[in-house]
Amino acid sequence: MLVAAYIGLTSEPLELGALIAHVRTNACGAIVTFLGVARETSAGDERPVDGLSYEAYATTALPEMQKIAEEAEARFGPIGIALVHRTGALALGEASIAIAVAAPHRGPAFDACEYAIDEVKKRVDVWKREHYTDGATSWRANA
Amino acid sequence: MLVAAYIGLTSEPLELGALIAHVRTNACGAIVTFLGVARETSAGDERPVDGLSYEAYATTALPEMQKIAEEAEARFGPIGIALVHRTGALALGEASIAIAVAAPHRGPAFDACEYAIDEVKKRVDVWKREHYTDGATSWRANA
Amino acid sequence: MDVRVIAFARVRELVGFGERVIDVTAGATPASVWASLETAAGELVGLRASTRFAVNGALVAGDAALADGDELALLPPVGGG
Amino acid sequence: MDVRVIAFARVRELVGFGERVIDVTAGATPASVWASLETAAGELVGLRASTRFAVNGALVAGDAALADGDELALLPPVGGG
Repeated sequence: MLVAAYIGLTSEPLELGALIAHVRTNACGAIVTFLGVARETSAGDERPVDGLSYEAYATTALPEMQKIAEEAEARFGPIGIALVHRTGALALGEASIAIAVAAPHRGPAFDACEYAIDEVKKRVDVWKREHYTDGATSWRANA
Repeated sequence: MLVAAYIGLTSEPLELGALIAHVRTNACGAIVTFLGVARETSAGDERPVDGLSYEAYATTALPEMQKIAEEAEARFGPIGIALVHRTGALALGEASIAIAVAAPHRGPAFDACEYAIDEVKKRVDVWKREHYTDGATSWRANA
Repeated sequence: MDVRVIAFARVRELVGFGERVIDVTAGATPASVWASLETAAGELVGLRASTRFAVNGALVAGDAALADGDELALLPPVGGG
Repeated sequence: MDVRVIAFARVRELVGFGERVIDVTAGATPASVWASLETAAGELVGLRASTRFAVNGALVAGDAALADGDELALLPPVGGG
């Protein structure tokens, strides 16, 4: 079912429909998607956020995303998987990452999607800066 | 975060974007969606499927879907949740059910979405008939 | 008294209707309505154990009392999702 | 010899560039390049332990040998997803 993983970095708004179109086949019975969304507050910090910006090192980020997709396929496959991270400035409510996983049954689709986002947050060279309503900014690493 | 669950039965194609719009808020950092999709074969049956049809008893199905949404909120909340089941005839690849869950963090969003589909499959008064390429049909209950 | 009987899926096909108002005697129950349907559609017998009854949207036992104007739904094992 | 240094996030802000070609002596390593950057931007000191080095896209130790034309990336702890 995994023809080719669809991996990307883009400064354009993420379109879940495009990712789903990439993974959907007549053999799949379940499609699970994940959107990471810019929140108005960050964990452990009460300053109101009014935007985020992301930067990525494509040279390492794209191969690592591909590797995560292949690991998900090896663990939970057959699956189709698409994984795209946004870069640049995001308003509140915009998606920073979109993942779509198609599988014959729902268990592996959920598991592979959750695996992918967990690993992206640990391993992919992308950095987030929060912009607060008072004009301050802060680079926020994942815990 | 749960203002009101968005629950429905519809004979129209399901639009994930509409469900996401219902659950998205500036307090949510994660949106997980599930689509159940009409497959070309059914588990334990090798006859090729060329379509499905669903019927529902709205009188019991809608309150049960609402109850499942409230249970998901009680267990994993705060969440926003939307849950719509398709009825009538579906072609291969069309979605029979769409669920969207928004939550501050991804763990509860995944858990609530998976809880909702698991419970819908056990408890909601919807019935599926498979249509095979040889013209035969069969009502298929969930295992 | 009149009871509106609603049937779904395989049960609907066997009884030959999705919805029908049936005139039943006082003291009728979901089980007695089912039994009368079985006399017209013998294949229903095998489905009795797996079929749930709902009256006016609430699940009930087979021996629940039916009242005039009730809606009795015959609910096979579900297959949604 | 020339090494292209790429910096991200807080490290980028402290060194004052996102990308710059730096002329280094033979025998230079990621650690020696970092040390020279620290002399110009003292706040980098506290970030050394958490910063990874990649040369031409592959993670390397601080004492790896750099070659002319290499791309050295300074990678802070990630925050994507």
